[in-house]
Amino acid sequence: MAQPDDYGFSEEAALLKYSARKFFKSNFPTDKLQKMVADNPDSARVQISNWDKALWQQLLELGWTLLAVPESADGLGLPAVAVAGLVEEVGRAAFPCPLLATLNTTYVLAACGESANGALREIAEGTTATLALTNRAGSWQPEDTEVVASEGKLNGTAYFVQDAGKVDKFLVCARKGTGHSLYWVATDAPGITVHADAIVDLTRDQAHVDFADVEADQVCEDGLKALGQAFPAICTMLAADVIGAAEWQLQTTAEYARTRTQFDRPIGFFQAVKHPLVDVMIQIDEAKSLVYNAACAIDHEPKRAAEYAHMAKASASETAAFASSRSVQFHGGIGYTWECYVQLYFKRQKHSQMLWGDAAWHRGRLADIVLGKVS
Amino acid sequence: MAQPDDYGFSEEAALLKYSARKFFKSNFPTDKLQKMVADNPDSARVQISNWDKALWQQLLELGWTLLAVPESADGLGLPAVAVAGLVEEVGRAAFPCPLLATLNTTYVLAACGESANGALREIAEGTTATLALTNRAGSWQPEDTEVVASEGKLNGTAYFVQDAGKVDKFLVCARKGTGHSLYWVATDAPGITVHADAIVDLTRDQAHVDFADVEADQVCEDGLKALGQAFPAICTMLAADVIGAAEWQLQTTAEYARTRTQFDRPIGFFQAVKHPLVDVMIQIDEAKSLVYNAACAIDHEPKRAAEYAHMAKASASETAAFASSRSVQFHGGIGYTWECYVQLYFKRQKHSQMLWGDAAWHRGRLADIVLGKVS
Amino acid sequence: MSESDSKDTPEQAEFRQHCRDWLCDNTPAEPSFRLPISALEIMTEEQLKYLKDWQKSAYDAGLVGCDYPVEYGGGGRTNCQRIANEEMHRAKTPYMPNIIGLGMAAPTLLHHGQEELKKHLLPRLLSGEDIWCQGFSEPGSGSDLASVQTFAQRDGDAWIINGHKVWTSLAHFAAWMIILLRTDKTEKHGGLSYFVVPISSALGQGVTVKPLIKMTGETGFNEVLFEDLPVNDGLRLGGLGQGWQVATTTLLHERDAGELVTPRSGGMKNAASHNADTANLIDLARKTQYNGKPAVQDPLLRDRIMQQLIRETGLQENQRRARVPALLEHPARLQLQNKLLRSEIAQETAALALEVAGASASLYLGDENAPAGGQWPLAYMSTYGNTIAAGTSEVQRNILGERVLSLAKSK
Amino acid sequence: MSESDSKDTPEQAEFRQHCRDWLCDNTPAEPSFRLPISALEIMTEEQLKYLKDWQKSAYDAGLVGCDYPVEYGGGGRTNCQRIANEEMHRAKTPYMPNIIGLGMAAPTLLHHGQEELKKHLLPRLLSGEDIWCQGFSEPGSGSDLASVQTFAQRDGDAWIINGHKVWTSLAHFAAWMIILLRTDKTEKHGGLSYFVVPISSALGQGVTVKPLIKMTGETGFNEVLFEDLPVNDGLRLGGLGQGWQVATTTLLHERDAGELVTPRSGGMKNAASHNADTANLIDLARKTQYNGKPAVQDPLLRDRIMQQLIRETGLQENQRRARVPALLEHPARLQLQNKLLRSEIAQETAALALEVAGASASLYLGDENAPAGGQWPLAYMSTYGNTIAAGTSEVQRNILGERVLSLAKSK
Repeated sequence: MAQPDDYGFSEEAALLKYSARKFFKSNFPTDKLQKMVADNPDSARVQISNWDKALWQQLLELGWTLLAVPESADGLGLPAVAVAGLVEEVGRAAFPCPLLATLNTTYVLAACGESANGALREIAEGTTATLALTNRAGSWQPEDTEVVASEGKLNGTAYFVQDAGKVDKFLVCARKGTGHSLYWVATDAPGITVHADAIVDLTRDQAHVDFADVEADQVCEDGLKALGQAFPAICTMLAADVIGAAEWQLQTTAEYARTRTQFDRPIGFFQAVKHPLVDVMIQIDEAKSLVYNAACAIDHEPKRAAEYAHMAKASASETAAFASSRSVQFHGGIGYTWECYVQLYFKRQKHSQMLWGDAAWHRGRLADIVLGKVS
Repeated sequence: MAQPDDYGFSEEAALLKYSARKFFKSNFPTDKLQKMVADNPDSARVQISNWDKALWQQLLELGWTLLAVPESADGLGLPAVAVAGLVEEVGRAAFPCPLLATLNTTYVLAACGESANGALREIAEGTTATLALTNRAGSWQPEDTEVVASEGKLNGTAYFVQDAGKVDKFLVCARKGTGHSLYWVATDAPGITVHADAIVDLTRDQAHVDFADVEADQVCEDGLKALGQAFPAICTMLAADVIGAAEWQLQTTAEYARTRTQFDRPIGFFQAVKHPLVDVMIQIDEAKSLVYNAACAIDHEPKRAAEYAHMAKASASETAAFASSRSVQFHGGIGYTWECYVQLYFKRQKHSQMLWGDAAWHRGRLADIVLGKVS
Repeated sequence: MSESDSKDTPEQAEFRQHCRDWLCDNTPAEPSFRLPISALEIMTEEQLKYLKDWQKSAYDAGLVGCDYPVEYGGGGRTNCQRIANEEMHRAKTPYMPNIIGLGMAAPTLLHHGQEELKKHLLPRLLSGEDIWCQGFSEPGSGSDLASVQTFAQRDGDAWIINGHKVWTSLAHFAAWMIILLRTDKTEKHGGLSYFVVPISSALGQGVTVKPLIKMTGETGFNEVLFEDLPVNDGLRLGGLGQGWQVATTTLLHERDAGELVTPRSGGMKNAASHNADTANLIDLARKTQYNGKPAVQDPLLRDRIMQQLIRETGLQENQRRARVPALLEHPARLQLQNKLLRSEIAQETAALALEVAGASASLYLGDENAPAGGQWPLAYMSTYGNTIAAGTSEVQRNILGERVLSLAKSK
Repeated sequence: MSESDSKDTPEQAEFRQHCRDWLCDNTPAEPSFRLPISALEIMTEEQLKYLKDWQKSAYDAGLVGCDYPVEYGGGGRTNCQRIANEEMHRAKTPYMPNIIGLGMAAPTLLHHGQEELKKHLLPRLLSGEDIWCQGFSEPGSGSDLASVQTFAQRDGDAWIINGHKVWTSLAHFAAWMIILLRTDKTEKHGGLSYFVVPISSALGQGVTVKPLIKMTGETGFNEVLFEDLPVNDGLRLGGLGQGWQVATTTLLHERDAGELVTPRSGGMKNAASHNADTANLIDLARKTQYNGKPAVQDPLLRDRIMQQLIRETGLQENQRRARVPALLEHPARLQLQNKLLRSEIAQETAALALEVAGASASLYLGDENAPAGGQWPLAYMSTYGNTIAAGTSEVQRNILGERVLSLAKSK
């Protein structure tokens, strides 16, 4: 099936995207974020990042977490391009919330078949969730999970669990016999211990989670198949978050370059500032075009979704690194301070850069598809 | 053995270097080079590049080709740092001549032991020579040679033979039984056919050479060992040529940036020109420091010579590419023309960039030394 | 990458079918002689004739000037040129020789020309009977285009032109030139006017064309000297002193952003006989041995080839996204990147191809062992034409920083 | 990389042996508490005391101020500080807390100070009893340092200072500050004068120090406010209106090019508890799994680690080559690159370390699973201090382009 030229990005999708932007602009300006998450610069602080649950409740009521849930499970079944448009705005606001984690979980559940319909319905009703499947070494291949299921119980530890401190449920990938299955379990179920990681990113939280004889519902027998099918969406949505955040970095730095004066000129006069900022813009645009192409492939050309999602996340990872670097450098001394908001996005972006695979990792997977694997 | 802090770069070495620079400045200005090698832009022209044999004869008489010949074979046995200093000046002048080819051959012969003393003495007497050992695929591993020796006769083809049209002798690496040996043979010996390649570089020539039952003198039994021992010098001398040429590119482009005016300013005012030119300078300086470090290691710390030579050539290859690219770009329309001298250096440098291994290839070998090979 | 025909309008769908049918029967056979890498390097009459014949037949079939009004020799269609170009690309047709006419002169004429001029000039331009060239740059006016000095002195109803244009591609074959002239020495931008002037008919009578040679060894561009050439005022486009504004239309088209203003008149953009693109690069990497195995298996080269594929796909997708306003942060932001990115990506791809080729990258046109016939070193050098001409990459970044990010002007 | 002791002079050789012997017995044990990444982030009295004790003992042993005259508390030697630094580096000693005093204030005092001031201030500076800080930058004067506004109003034999300095590392512990002041509002560069002013003794009496927090979460730099602080004219270095020339000495030292002017007074440059260098990077790559195998076996990471090793070795070799005039194209060309390259190479090395660490790069100080205790993300962020402070990388490139390549000034 060919892709529609306009990505299938409908008026409804545009409305969703721009109302989200407006919502954050009114309700969550960056100074609010700074006050919320950067109140204590001591690295020995308590590590669960603060977040605005009341605001999140409003978004839940607006139905954000059920956008991606299939209609068959009482969701809205919106196309991936529409969801990506929304996620871009969440990234632009660097809004701390479990939306991305819940969307990732939703895409995996939706790839599980009927057995996961119950879990999907919970999400449609407002339950939030995150994936627990990464090993201690940070492998993005879920078959490397260190959690084991036997006799219906989970044991082991999942690492790098995103926004674990904000969600209601874990979707756990566990080794079972010679295969891997997926389990659905409440974050406060008996036998679960959530250890918050001390992370750099102030706008998200992360944990490693111990499972000790935890009873959990199996929602999918062939977990790797479902995860593989959902992986393009996971990468694409994170990439959408990155380009939104990068656009904030670009615009904020350009604004500073328009107003900060040195040598009797706004510093944007100097090509040493102007041209790298243009290159940031170019990098963002590349990533953004690739994000919507990948999202559209998820909707219309699933055979090429993996290929395009690798392109999108590779490009977004480069964008995250480059936009962050230049945002601090061009803010000069002030950019190096805790009080300057660019640090918030810098840290979020460095987190996103590596999350679910960095640029080189995705290019390696892409090469296997385009050029064939090397035996 | 530790390296001397000053690289062992003696006053004698400095004298040699600066007299060479002066010699080229007086006798071989760039307009002379242009007239000599760029008289015919048609790519269907005869492919042996023109060169000034009379001038070369003067340099032979000055003893340039016997500088690297060991004293035991009637040469001067100068340290590699002194030779590198001279080669840098040859590169700066982009002087078409078989010096580098002869030096490479000299270093290999000097690593052969007594059996090669006769050949070395020929070089000390003014014979020029080049290495013939590369296969059709351009492998820099001499064990891949396509020339075979059996019953004292050579058969096969050597590719990418440098300055084959200017030299008297070939030093051929040929497979013999299960090993590889080196053979010394006149370029016009019976059975040899030299096919000039149509190459981009106007300042050098290159050929593939057919050997059909060619009788040749074996000068070394274990050819790979000698080639391996000489390889750091081969790479380092080519890197020295590159940094000399790159310095010409830098200074010529900086001069243009000081004088060419646009928007009522010399274009060097604009940081889009100024900063990349500074980056070219930085890249040259890195390569140059690494060249003298590698040359000094050849003289004083042979165990680390390979490691440092890989660094030097990797850095020089990057320098060749970057300095060339910026020299054309910043000369603008005029830089894109045949009449502008930057094209001569651009083409020589692109040739040098790949010759004896490009940057990635050398970094791969370096990694094997520093990090250990990957099994 | 993506098919783009699922959203054709009925008119587009019907037209696409027409193109396919016609191209199936009429795509010309490869010539017996070598074609240059692009129309800008046409050197011989033989090459020119072959390419002019192709343009004429495509024009007659309605594949050129599709979206131009019928009264100017166009097809009178809407948004169909893109369809024709896509189908010609798919059919691997040759490029069109009148690249400057189609790409720059026609949209400028359409936008700014007087009715009579348009009727007179456009049909012969579209059919390729008249080759056009562009007289903007001068020895002292490259990046700083508004500083042109070639002067038009008023003389009754006419102007007398004296001066020196340079880097003038196709001037040696051109019937007409679009030209930026100084009509007032007291003002910089405001002292410029824009004309169309006959070239071939004035050779030796006020116009001299001298070929220049490119670093590749090819010819194709020229110096053009004007000595007391009289030009009628009726050949002026736009008002007196309005030359800079008219030139802006030309430049937008030259820099792949013309659709912001007027439709393109036809012909594929930047068509070349050997594209410095990843498809060709991958082909090279499959055929080349590197470190004793196929280059396409080398992990570092794989990574760098993917970098180029990603950049190239990103640029294609930019062009697609530019048509979806809801996904744009600024109306001109993507179009103004096109020329910069196209030229720089091709330059990097060609540079990488030389590394893939390794020692063989030394081999040039005419060498029997040269990979792809030596086209890669040629392509690599040619890319500098593109990062320099039509506004250097440095100028493009200024424009983007100033027009899109509203940063202070750098000059 | 290279041993550099084979060419020691007899004096150097003997001194080197002295250093080795002394360090063998006197290199202090690691403290029980965490030391910050460099002297610029000293936060607690406990850290300060440990480091001051170390500097004092090294000073007493003759390893600080080696090349400074005996009458100013120095060792009276020639070209021996480098030997001491090399041996301290080899012995893995801590860094010295009075980094700004040793690195910038001392050479400036030595070059420009009056005899009496030098005798009074240098011994306590070298021993670390007096900590020094630098008052150059202001909120409105960063890259454009010559625009400083902090004003000194003449008042008989004294000056009354009012203004606002910023990014002042170590001000919270400093006894003295070197400061650039405006003594004339009518001229830009020519209106500046250079003073040394007492800080700790004037706290609350015209001087206020307010801590700033870095993006890393650390403190260490400050704002310093001056309100009617009287300063005696005898504390001026250099002539009235000659402040810019005096500051040039300080800046050359701050930018690792000071040896062009005056000897360094001691202490290792840029010493840090966790260096963003390839030795540490390789260590990380050996310990980290990447794609299911040790990162050190990944071909792409190997290539990039080698890129950093090559750049780092090149910079070291630049410093060596700078001492061999016959191999220089320009006398200051290498030294003026030092600060730029050191900071940018470290930034790239740290950025690469984060990619090597992958998912674990998210883990910060205090996380039990963080590679190298979370020092890599800290080091990466810290490198921006270095590409921004002491002249941004952009300013450094201007200086190189203008002073070495003689290109037109960009401002």
